[in-house]
Amino acid sequence: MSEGPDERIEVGEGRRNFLKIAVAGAAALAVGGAVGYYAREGEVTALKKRVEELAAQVGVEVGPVLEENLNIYNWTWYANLALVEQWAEENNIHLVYDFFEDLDTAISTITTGAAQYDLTVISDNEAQELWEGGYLREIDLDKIPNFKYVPEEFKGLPYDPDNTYSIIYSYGTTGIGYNADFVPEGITAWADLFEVDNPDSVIRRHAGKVTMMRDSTETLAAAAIYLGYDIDTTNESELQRIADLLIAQKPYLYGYVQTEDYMNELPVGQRYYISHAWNGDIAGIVYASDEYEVYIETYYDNIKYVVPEEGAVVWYDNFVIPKNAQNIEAAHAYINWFLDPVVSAIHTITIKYPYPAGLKYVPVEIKNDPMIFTPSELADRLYLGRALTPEERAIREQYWNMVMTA
Amino acid sequence: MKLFDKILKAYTYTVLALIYLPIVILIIFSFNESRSKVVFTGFTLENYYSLIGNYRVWDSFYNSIWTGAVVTVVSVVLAILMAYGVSRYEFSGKTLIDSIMLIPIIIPEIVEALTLLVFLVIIGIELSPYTVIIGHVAFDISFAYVVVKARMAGYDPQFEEAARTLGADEIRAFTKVTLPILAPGIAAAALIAFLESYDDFIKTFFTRPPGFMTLPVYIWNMASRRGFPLDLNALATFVVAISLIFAYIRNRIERRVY
Amino acid sequence: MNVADVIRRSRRLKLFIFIGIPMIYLLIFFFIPFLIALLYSLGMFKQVVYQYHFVPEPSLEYYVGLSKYPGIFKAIQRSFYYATLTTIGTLLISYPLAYYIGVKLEERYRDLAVLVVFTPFWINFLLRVYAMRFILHEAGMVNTILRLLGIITEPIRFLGTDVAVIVVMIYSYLIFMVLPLYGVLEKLNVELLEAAYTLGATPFRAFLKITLPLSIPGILAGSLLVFIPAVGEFVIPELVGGPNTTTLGTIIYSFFLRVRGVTGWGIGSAAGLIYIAMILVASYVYMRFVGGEVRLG
Amino acid sequence: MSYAVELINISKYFGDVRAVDNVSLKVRKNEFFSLLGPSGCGKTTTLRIIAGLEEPDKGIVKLDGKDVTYVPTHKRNIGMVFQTLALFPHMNVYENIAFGLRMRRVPESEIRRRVREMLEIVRLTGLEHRRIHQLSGGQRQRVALARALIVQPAVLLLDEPLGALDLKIRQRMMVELKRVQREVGTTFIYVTHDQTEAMVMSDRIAVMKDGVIQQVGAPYEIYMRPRNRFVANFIGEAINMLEGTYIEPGVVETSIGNVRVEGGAEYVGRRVAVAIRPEKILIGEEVSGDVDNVFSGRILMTIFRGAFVEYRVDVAGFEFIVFKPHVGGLARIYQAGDVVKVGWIKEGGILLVD
Repeated sequence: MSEGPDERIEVGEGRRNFLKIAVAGAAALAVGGAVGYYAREGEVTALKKRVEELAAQVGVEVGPVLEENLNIYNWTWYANLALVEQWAEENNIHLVYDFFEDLDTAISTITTGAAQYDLTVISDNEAQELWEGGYLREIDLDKIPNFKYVPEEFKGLPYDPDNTYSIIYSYGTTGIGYNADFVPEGITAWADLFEVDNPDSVIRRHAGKVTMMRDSTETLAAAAIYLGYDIDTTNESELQRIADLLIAQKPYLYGYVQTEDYMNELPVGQRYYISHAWNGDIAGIVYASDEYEVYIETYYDNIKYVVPEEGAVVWYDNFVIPKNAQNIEAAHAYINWFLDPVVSAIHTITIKYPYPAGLKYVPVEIKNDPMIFTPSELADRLYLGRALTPEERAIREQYWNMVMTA
Repeated sequence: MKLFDKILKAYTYTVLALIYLPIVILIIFSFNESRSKVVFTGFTLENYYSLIGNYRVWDSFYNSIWTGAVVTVVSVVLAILMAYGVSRYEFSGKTLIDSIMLIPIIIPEIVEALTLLVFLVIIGIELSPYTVIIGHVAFDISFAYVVVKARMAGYDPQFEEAARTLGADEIRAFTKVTLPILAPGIAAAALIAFLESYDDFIKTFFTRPPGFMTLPVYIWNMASRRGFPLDLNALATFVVAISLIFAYIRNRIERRVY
Repeated sequence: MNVADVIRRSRRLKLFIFIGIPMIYLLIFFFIPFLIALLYSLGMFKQVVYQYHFVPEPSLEYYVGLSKYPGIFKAIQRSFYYATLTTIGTLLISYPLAYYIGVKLEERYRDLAVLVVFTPFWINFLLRVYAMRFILHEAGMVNTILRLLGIITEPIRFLGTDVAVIVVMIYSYLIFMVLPLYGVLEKLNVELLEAAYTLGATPFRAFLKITLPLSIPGILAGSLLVFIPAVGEFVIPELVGGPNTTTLGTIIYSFFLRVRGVTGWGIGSAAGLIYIAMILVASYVYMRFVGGEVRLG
Repeated sequence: MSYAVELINISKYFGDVRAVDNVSLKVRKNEFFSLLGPSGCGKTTTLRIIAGLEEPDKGIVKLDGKDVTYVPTHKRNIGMVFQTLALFPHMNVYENIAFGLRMRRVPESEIRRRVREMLEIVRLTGLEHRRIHQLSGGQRQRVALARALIVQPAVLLLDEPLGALDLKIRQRMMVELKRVQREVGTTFIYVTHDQTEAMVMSDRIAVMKDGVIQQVGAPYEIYMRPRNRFVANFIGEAINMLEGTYIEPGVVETSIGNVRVEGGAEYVGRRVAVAIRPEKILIGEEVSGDVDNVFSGRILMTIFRGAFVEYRVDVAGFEFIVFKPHVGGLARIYQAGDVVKVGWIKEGGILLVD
């Protein structure tokens, strides 16, 4: 497997040098040095200086007086924390930036009402369930002038048509990642993973080297797309067909694994090398991205990601403000800051997840990587989940449970 | 007999070696240059520099230690009271209490964590590090109880009576005689209670206030999507080293009373 | 009589201090929340945003709902299977270890030995499990050594199998068996053994008739501390197991966090309560069984 | 004069079991007093009541004339040596002995001095740093004794402390205990089921049965003048117990014929027993004309017991046990089958009613 840097990218000295990145055609933003704390200090200062310059160029305005505290609750590996900390410092905000790693636990935290977060990031249908359930506070778009930088296609999405409660954070798809060293013929469709009766199919030829997600929503949806059903079907005969399909597939799987597992295993390929996966995570492998460091370097160009021909689940993560939030102004200010195109761009370069508001300033290598920015021509075969009631989820869990214990 | 003792000794060292094997792996990879956690590519101290600068790790490490210590003290004290009461006094419902004390160990943690959270909301207690402690103590009492009670099973009450005939009141008889004799059991209970708290993720995750991280919460968050950063290996190395040094020093300086 | 005398003389007051205080703590912070779970399982608790309401209309709907999950029985079986093997494994490995440290080792080294055994457990659980994963990996240490020794040519697959689950579970739970056993064996009176030898017992019989029965409280405590949490374990099977690793813990977890809402919490609580009842019964039977052996001995 | 220990109508129940039944007892100062009885007779409970480890359900406990019924153990100024000794395993010899003084907050220098003295008294000097499990049984005994004595208790309670020792050491320890008691002059109350221990050491003995005190007295009194059949049987190695009816003053009718007894005229018409200690019985030529009771018997068995010879003599179906010192040579010893006379003076018989 190759670990060499991609040729498209301008390389500095040494293997882990940080790259000079063209930002808005202006002067290059140089960040780097040795790793570690002192390095990050320098990095933050450099970033701060750049952000100030760029902010002056695009005209970011100073907002209203903010509260002293802000409790943010977000996924791990989902923002450049150096930049976030710098923002807090500049605005004299005591920032609590808290992580979750599993949306289910995060939603339970928010809905029981014990923990008070001012701002969190929740996916599409879950966000809808939350605002319908009365757990979210309306967002005042007047306090977020940078909302105008959000491209139109990310405004008014079906789960919140007027952006009353949510503002796009990032988005992506759930497809198939694989190690091309072991699968030179490539993968194009769900059929490759589900046609277990065809001895020439990918799954038969690579039996035992394939994983599906240990996530009922995603894996049921994958089978549903292959069978041509609604990804959130609650029709029991359809669910039965889905379960049958998954059970038939099961003997040819390595197992149902979690993100961390396939992210570590795909590049090695010893246990398995084809995984039902999220695009951003595959990008995370390829670029070995970090929470602090701004660089573009390809670590594993043999790792590929594909949105299957039949279609795939698309998901949108959103800023939302929980009902019991205390520091409303600060939350709005943070959203506004994040939607600043330059800020969004830096986050994108750091994390390798697309933050739509920054598209304009993202280097072309990233902008053109379909693994990060899902190409718009795929739009008609992407399926967005809908809000489900607990009863509906209970039915789906039944069939998932059937698969898992078969 | 001699041969048997030798076999036993060899066995013990073998088991110890096996227990340490995964730790050795962690330590080796803490010096790995590559981001890969499977293949060792070259020696570096980079992970240690990055660990030094990672204030979130230190914060959560510190939180884990101090909450764990408080949890251990409180739950072991309560467990000793309980085990002592059950072993010393006859009263109706004793066997019932014995079974009841198992429930906090049995209950699936997620049920326990969420219902405690609901309860805290209902009675209006705000989340704080103390709610984490409260939650941990609630199941740690049981863990400690089971261990202390096992040790107490063979404890002869005549020791305590002897102390009383020698002029010790009940409290001093308990602290000067009963406690020291039970000490190995109590130490075992304390270690178990501490470990349960120190390793707890689910309950901590739900009962903590925003931003309050313990080491497991930090590691779970960091590890479960991207695989843990190698500076955590460096932390593991650091912790093992400290622990072994501490054990060694303790053994050297402590003049045991018994 | 002064206050101290009142305390001394009042059995009730003593019982209150010893049993009452811990029980009050558990009552407030464990059993009342536990009651909430009970109410949820009976459909008697509803949440509206951040308000919680008591609904005095019990129903068994969620218990009945559980029966729709055909996999639950298999999950229970699997949970008990893992837990039983883990308990036996930890017991077999720990006993000689604890015996060596608690009985054979010179007294002044015992504390040190216990700390040395404990040290690996200062490492976070997850890191330990990941480290085990590297060892059991197809390219990991075990396979490498076997290959170098020429025992195998193709790597053996451990990860994704029950072998890995049980090995990792035994590793993770080992200390919970070692410590109680040590706590009990340490106070074993060696003279009793010597007395038995003088009475003509072989070392093996002396062990069987004296050491073993006397260490029963430790075996019991250790087994409970390993078996009970092991039945609920679902993280290790998910991290190192294969496609068929759903345990009861997984299912309860998914009810609470995935299905969510009153329904999810209701079914989850019902499953949790049935689970608790099952383990109480299993533990009771086990304790009787082990206790019975004492009487036979 | 006040007594060291005084029990007044003490009763103690464990559930329905009456462990101690209306016991009254007076133990004099500086006395070596034993509570003797079979296991389960309530002697240990009585001792624990004196120690304050049990509370009596009824009655009063006085120590040194003061009512201490409700005074906690640690304020009673007693010492106690337990059956299991209960030496603290987590302390060495020195710490064990010093424990009581520590509890009384005696200055360290004085503790050192007194422990040294005490070690001398119990002859353990040089072992102060030994751990308990490194000591022999006899040494542990001494540590336990020293630990209890060092606080200079008004009364020392000993609960079968010699039970676990083998015979030789036990015999040595008995003498040792008596010596120490003389030396320190403390009141000892000693609980045992072994009459030898009680006989050897005690100034007075209380014999207990079923929670009731049967008799209190000096060893020779209890031996020579047991108050009832139980005491007569329990004390001494053996006794010949002739059951019968008191028919007229001085005469008891028994299965072997009428037996002359001393006194007891008030018992006429009642069932009584005449008990004769084996050594009081004269045999063969010893039986002269002025012996009150003379019977003819046949030797069933001759047992050489070392210091004396034991004969089993059949008299009209009753088997007498007779102990005889062998003053002369072997020729003077009767053999099985010999027909001999046996007899005793009436003062040698003990008239028992209960």
